[in-house]
Amino acid sequence: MQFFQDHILSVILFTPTVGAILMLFIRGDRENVHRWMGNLFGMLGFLVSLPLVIRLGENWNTFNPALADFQFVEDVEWIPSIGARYALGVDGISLLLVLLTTLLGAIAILSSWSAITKRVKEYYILMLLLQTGMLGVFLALDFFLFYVFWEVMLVPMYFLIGVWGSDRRLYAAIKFFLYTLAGSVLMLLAILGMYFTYAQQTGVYTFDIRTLLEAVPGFSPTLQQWLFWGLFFAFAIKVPMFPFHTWLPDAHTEAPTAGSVILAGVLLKMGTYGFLRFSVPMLPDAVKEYSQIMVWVSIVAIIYGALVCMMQKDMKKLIAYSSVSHLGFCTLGIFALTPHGLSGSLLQQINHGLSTGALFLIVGVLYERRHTRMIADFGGLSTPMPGFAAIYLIVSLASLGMPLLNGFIGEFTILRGVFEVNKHWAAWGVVGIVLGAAYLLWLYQRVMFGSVTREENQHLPDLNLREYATLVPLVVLCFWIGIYPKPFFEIIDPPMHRIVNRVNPGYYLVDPVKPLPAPSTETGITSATPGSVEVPPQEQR
Amino acid sequence: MTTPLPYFLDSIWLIPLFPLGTAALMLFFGRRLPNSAVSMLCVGSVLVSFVYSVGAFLQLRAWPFAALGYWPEKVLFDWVSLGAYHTDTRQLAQFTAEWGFLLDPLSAVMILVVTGVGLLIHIYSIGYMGHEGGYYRFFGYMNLFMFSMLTLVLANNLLLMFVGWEGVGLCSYLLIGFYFLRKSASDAGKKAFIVNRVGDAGFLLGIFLTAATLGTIKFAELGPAIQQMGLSVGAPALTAIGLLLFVGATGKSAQLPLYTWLPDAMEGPTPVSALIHAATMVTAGVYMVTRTNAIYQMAPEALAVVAIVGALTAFYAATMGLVQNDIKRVLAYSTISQLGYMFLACGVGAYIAGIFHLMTHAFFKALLFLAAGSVIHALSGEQDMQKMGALWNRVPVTARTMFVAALAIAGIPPLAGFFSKDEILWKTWSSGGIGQILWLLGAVTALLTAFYMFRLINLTFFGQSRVPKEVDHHVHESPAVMTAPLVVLAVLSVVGGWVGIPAALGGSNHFEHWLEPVISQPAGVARAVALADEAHHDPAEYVLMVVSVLLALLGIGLARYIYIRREGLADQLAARWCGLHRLLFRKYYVDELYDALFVNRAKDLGTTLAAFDRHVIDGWGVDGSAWFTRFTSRVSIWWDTWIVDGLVNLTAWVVGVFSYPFRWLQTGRVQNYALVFALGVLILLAYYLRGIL
Amino acid sequence: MPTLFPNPEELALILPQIWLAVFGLAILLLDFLLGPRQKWVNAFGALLGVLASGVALWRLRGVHAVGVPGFGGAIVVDPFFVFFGFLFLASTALVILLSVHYLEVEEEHRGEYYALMLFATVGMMFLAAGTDLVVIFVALETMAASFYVLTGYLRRDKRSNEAALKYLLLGAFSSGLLAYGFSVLYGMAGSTRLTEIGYAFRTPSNEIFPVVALVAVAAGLFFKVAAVPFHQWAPDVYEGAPTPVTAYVSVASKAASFAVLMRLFLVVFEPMRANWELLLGGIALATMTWGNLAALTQTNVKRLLAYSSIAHVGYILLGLVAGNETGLKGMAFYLFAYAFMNTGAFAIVILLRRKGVIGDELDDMNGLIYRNPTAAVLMVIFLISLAGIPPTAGFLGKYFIFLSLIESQHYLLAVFAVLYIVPAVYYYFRIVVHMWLREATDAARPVISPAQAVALAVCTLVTLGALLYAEPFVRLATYSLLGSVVR
Amino acid sequence: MVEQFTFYFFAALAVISAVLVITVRNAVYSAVFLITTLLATAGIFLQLRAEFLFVVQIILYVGGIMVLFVFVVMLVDLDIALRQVQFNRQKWVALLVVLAVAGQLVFALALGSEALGLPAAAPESLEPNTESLGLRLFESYMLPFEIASILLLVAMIGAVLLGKRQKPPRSEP
Amino acid sequence: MIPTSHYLYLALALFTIGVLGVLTRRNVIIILMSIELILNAVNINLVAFARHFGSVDGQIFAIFVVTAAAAEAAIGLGIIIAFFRNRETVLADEMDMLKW
Repeated sequence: MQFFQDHILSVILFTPTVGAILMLFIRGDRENVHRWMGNLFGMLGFLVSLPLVIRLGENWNTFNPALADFQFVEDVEWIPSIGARYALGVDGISLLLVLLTTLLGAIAILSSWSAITKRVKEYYILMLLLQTGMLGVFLALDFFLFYVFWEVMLVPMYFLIGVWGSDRRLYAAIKFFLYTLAGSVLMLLAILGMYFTYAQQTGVYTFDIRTLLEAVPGFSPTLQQWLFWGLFFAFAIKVPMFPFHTWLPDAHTEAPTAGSVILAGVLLKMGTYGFLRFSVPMLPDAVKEYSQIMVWVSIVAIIYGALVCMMQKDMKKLIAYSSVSHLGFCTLGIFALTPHGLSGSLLQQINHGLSTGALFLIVGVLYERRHTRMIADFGGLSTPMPGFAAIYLIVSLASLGMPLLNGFIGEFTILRGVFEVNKHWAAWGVVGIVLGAAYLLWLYQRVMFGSVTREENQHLPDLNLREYATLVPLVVLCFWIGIYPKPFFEIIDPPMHRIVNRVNPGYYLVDPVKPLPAPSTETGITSATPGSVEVPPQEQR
Repeated sequence: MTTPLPYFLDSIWLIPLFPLGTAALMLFFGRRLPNSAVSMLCVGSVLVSFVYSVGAFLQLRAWPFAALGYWPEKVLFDWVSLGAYHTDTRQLAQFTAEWGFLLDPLSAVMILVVTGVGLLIHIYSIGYMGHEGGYYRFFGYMNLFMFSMLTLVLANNLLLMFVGWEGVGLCSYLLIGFYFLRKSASDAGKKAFIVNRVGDAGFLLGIFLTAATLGTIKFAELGPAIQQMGLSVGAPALTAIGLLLFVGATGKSAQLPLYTWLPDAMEGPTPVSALIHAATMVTAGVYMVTRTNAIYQMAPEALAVVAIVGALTAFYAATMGLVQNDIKRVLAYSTISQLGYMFLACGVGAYIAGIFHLMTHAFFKALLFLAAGSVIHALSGEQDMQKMGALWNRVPVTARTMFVAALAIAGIPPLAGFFSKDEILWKTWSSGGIGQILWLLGAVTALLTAFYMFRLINLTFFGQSRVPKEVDHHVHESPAVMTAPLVVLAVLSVVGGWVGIPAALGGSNHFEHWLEPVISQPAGVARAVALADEAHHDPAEYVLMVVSVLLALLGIGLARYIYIRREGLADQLAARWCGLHRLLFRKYYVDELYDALFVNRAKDLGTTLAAFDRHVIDGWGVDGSAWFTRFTSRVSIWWDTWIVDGLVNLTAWVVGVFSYPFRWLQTGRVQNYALVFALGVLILLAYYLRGIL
Repeated sequence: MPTLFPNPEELALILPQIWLAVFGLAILLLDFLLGPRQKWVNAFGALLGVLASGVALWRLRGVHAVGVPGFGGAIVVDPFFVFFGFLFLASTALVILLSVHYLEVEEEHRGEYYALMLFATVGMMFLAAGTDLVVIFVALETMAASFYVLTGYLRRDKRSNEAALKYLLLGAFSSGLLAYGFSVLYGMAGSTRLTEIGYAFRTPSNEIFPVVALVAVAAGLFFKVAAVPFHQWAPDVYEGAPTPVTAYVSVASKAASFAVLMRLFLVVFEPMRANWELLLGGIALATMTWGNLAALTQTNVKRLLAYSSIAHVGYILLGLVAGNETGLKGMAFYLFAYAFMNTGAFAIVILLRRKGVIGDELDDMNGLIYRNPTAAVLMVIFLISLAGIPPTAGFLGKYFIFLSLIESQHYLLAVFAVLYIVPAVYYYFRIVVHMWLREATDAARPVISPAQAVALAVCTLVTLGALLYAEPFVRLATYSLLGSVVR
Repeated sequence: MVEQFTFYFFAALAVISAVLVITVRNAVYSAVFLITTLLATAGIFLQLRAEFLFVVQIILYVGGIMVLFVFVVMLVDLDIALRQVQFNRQKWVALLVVLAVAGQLVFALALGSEALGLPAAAPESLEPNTESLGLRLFESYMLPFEIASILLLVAMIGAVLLGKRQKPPRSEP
Repeated sequence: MIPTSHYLYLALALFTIGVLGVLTRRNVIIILMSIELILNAVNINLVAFARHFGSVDGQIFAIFVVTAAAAEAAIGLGIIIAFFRNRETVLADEMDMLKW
């Protein structure tokens, strides 16, 4: 138990790898064994990540949002001669993303049960390795380690798209790979630049993110700008921000369902995670200087993505472009550089993971039944598939930002933050919301409403238990975040406030006319207990 | 600071929850329930809500507001609590939106109307929807709607109101598209939702601006915050908030220019039209403007816009109502028109009159729709008035109750509509400024209203029967479960106005006194209300009353003359002014205009951008020389075949372009290599000798 | 009074080479005694020789930083030499393991092959140790001559003939140029010892002879490492040579040439750094460009790997351009990593060789994942490493190079260098595509022989281990720099 | 004077025969002219007081290597070779490039030799040098000497291995 | 007394001719001869410098160059014979199986 407490992050990180290695030794033709093993370890990966937030016993320490530091830190030497360490840790920024990754990983694996019929063994092994890669990116506290995971992850994803994708999979896979690689190699240069400059200043060679987070803002402005652009390309391509998004529709469209879920749910978050973790806090001056450009690029992405969505004939492509639009909100929030913008952006990343992940699962459900993703091939599915219709509707609404569902909270918070900086930006963002409603509902309508136009669709089976099992958790989470997002904000807010303090040091000190109430840490009913009224200030009559 | 709340006031949060519970039940398990259980559960839950509303209302009457200075509020928990931010005045504020429910006289009136009318419509639906497929789904949506509407009404802050706001929009979308097998129905649903989203965008920005300006979005704190921030009357920020919120209201309440979705929304089942598109949801805008009157009172320009838009909409929609043949569409335009009245009232500062009209309108318009539904039901789904007529005795209860409703809406005393409409017209007249012009518009609208309502009555119930043969022998009165609500509503249409009989007619205007505490009256803006009070015995009030009654009678008479006495005159008139007729009939071509302006342009833009993506970004930015390719026709043929075949991917081609020159140098001839070698030496030497020379 | 015969201490310095030579001769004799089925004993003997040499070399590991000069300064035994010596021995051993089965398939299994490999290793080791122009020249010729013969070893194979002839003609041509450069060096210093020449360079009597010498010598060495524009032999030779020889040429010969290149540039030409830094940068850039771009459309795996190896040369040269400690460490580490990952990649190509199938076309790779999953997976690891993607040794090698460029402020070169990873991934993954994503066109299932398994295991372990457990490997690279080559 | 005459005679002979080596059509003539060049070079070696090298040049080069050449020239089909075009298609470009390089080198030598500055050592200091050469060879250059033995061994193996008539293959590779 | 530079020019001339031979002659054997010319030129250089410095090192170097030349010639001719047996040609530009 104590071991688990001390090394929980390593356990989380390597549980999937252990599964993958075990599966290596099982013969490839025993497909069901692999399916069970894959699901077992996917689920296990999720379960071992839960103790981060759920107490296991008397002496168990869960994540404490009140602490400013990284938690559950593991830090041992790895390559001492270059100063690289095996350092893991989570804070409010990464915790939710880690949980999202483990959850979506498990769900994605579960969703592949019947969809994957060829090369089952390799599939599950790669899924599990991918899982480790993604978790490593979020957990690493050492730049070297971070970069290793950042790139490691590309390889399994390449194979997932390339082997199990649809018609143009080769093109999509290599495009994905090369595109993201091009960005990340530039990031490598930026990382090396930081590493070297820090060593020049202090004589200490280290990749430690915590150290560099403190040191890099002290570098010369010119260098900071170069570092910003170096990091920018890696993250912007991953997000993807506007001019770098063209890999995304191809990759999402061609990937197998689980691959799309992971791509949309987790991989894209790495870009925004990078901005939040590195670009903004490390290079506050450069970020401030370029925030205008970034904001406009984000706005273009929001609107552009939404407009392009309208014209898509392929469901997956539509959803892929919707990701461009939604991630535009995330970057918009980040580069507004206000607490709300940042918090909302992080929450919206989680939201997007849940709702777009679910949308891809939904397309996967249809694809598995009909082997087509063309919108025109469907229509009127509400009749044969009522359960599916209900879930799909909820997920669509979550994605388009319906209140009570998660998307609304995220978009609202982002726009609130953006509004504070510039009202026009927020107005453009709102335009994106309107368009979002248009394309998602139109899609829903074309697929689900009307009479069944095709004979094949007449008797499509409704969701089975396994498919419910993949979708319902996501739907529940959508509602949870939509109705009671406070626990999430409690985790997200403190690190975001620290970021704002770095970028905009005077932010919380300006004219404190209204004293801020102490942030409440308890959950549940706070400001009013049942049976009491809160007294508003005396109203002037 | 806290006083224990009496039971019903403490339980107001349950009022929306009852319908939500049954809605969830219906949507997830309804398919397995028999229809009777569905009816019991759904109607029952609304009944419980209604009972709780009445209980809360009664206990609210006993609420010692004067002593306490605040209204009962029930906060469940923090919902969106985002921490600090800067307001426009660079002060730090805490953004908090709670799951909090506020019951004050205004919301008390609203929940009574919503649950009351809703209950009646639910009962009616048992009969009306009894034979439709998806019965459970219908009731699930209806109860979801009830939940949303009640949340909207009871919310204690703008954001939670927005939840209800979006929720009703969604339910509206779902219910309009209920007959989802019909493409027109699902199109209409989508249109409603998207047009509403446009409005919602304004609402959302309004919320942001409120928070940014005032540092709070709680209704109860708006007024004090304005004071505290030292904002004066007509402050630009407040005007902006007012306008933005009003954009939201125009969407939801189908005002110019966002009204186009409402007539199309008639694709939904008739009870839906009654509940959502007449009695409750569409009035949300009026409610919201009244709810935030603390802001509007300080923003006279915004208020003026509200008034003007309201008056124009009232008139404009009435003109379109004149020529429609679909019975429900006439009612839809009528609704828009009446909503215009309500906004007109709000716009001149007579919020209470607006809410009053909202209430009475809920009664008689719900009745009109339900009765229309009953007629349609009787005629096996026929909605075209050209194919009705002479039904007066064949559907007696329906016809008589509808007649009452028509009188009410036309403003014939002492029916409900008379009092509320008259109140509005009088307040408009007396508000000064452009008030009298607006009054004129309102008065003409009253004439038109009376005319088209009785056109409807006449075409439907009187004159020659134009009912087709095969339908004719099926005509029957609706069952009691449908007619009973009609009767109840008819009674309400008659007596509903009596709670607000103005002092001028010897009444005590209970309604106004009840609502007065929620209307904020800052010193400078109290003009309209003060004026109204001063003019207590203004003889003009009586003159106007008479004028409006006369106009109503004129309208009724004209309708009778044209459609009963001189059959065929209508067509002659239509032929005489065919341009005007067509313009009206085609609803001023606004739908076409919007399609051309926005919808198609957005689609075009989408196509263009997609093409841009394909060709320019992929082809130019990423894949380098593809740009060149596009301009050389010969190669572009290749290009197309490659794309079409999907065999050769572009990247490979481009890298090939770079790759082949290097490959061609690799001739395989050893002496070529040696020559390149020598060339290398030559270059190396040249590089150095250049430096030495 | 100098003695005509070396004392035992001096002999100990060249004991590794002596063992190799002795075993080489022994194999030549032994070969006569062996029947056609027993030829593997030759390989075993060669391995023993490598082992013996390795042991002898191991005992030299303690040499201090400036090294122990031997034979009147003709050679020096320093950590630099020890490092490269081990590298040569390791790659020789790997290639021997890979050769056994291959030669049996080719029906050319003879002792000369292994003897030549050992002699080539002797040449390479003297090359790394040499501090005298004559030693360097003769050692280079020994190595080269062995490779000419090995390349043409398959006498009946037209491609092998052609490759050998091309290699020889161009190699001799470049040797001529190199010798010309050496003669000018001698003419400058009046001595053949590198240290003396180094002095002459520090106090040049004129500025033109150094330039001529530099150009001639550099061109000769660039030819050996296959840098643009002196690289064109490489693809043809790599394609035509027997695959184990290709692996050997691409790994060992390259490492040896780099060893001498580093020694010459850092000991002799260092004073002229300002003169050649930019030039070397340009050549490195051109090399990366040409190698990467030409590799993009290759259809023959060996040829593709040949072009890719040219690209790798560009990367390694960049370390020399940076010239700082990181850069040199990077070169050493890169060469080390390259030896294992590249040998691994060629090992997979060797696996595919069987009767009637040469197995070096991309299409021969089709569906390898079905036919031999282990091979396909390992190939992916090697290719990833070659491309420089973690978690592999290749990444760490590139890491050092990039870091050194940043440290020495060659930012533009750094950007180009990192971006060239992208096309590299593209062409390496073409192989992956054929292995993983194409349906098998060939039903045969390649079998991994025990010897190949050992070689593959070693390659894999080092390729992965050099990043995952990098510390000892980085130390090794650091150790190599203790030698006299570093300022 | 004699010395200068000797030098220029041998130099001219060497250059002219060298040009003939690469221009004559018949490979046998080429070989003969190469021998002439090598002999002329030997003469220059003698003139440079490198007696041992003079001997090596004649015995090893002319006597050994050139015999090999002639032998091979005879072995490959002579008649066909004679009728073929002797120069490849890049000859003019090659000529241009080579002349350019040569020009650069001449330029470099012209600049460099002036700066070389050292007066030529007296010829007597080198005489007789075979003994000193031998001592030096086994004193300082013993190691390359040993390596050269391996080189020659490799060459021997190689020549035997490659030149040997091959067995007919047992099966198609 | 002949200046050292004259020997260098002579060597350069032979070197140039040798390179030209390598670059232009089609017959592989003649190419190999041209390479011998190049190495011969190097030897002249070395011996000239040896006299220049009054040391025998250059001459010793020259001996090794001759050795290397001999080795290359032997191997080269061996390869040519093997090549000729397979391909029935000794022309350099017909040697283009391996390209691109």
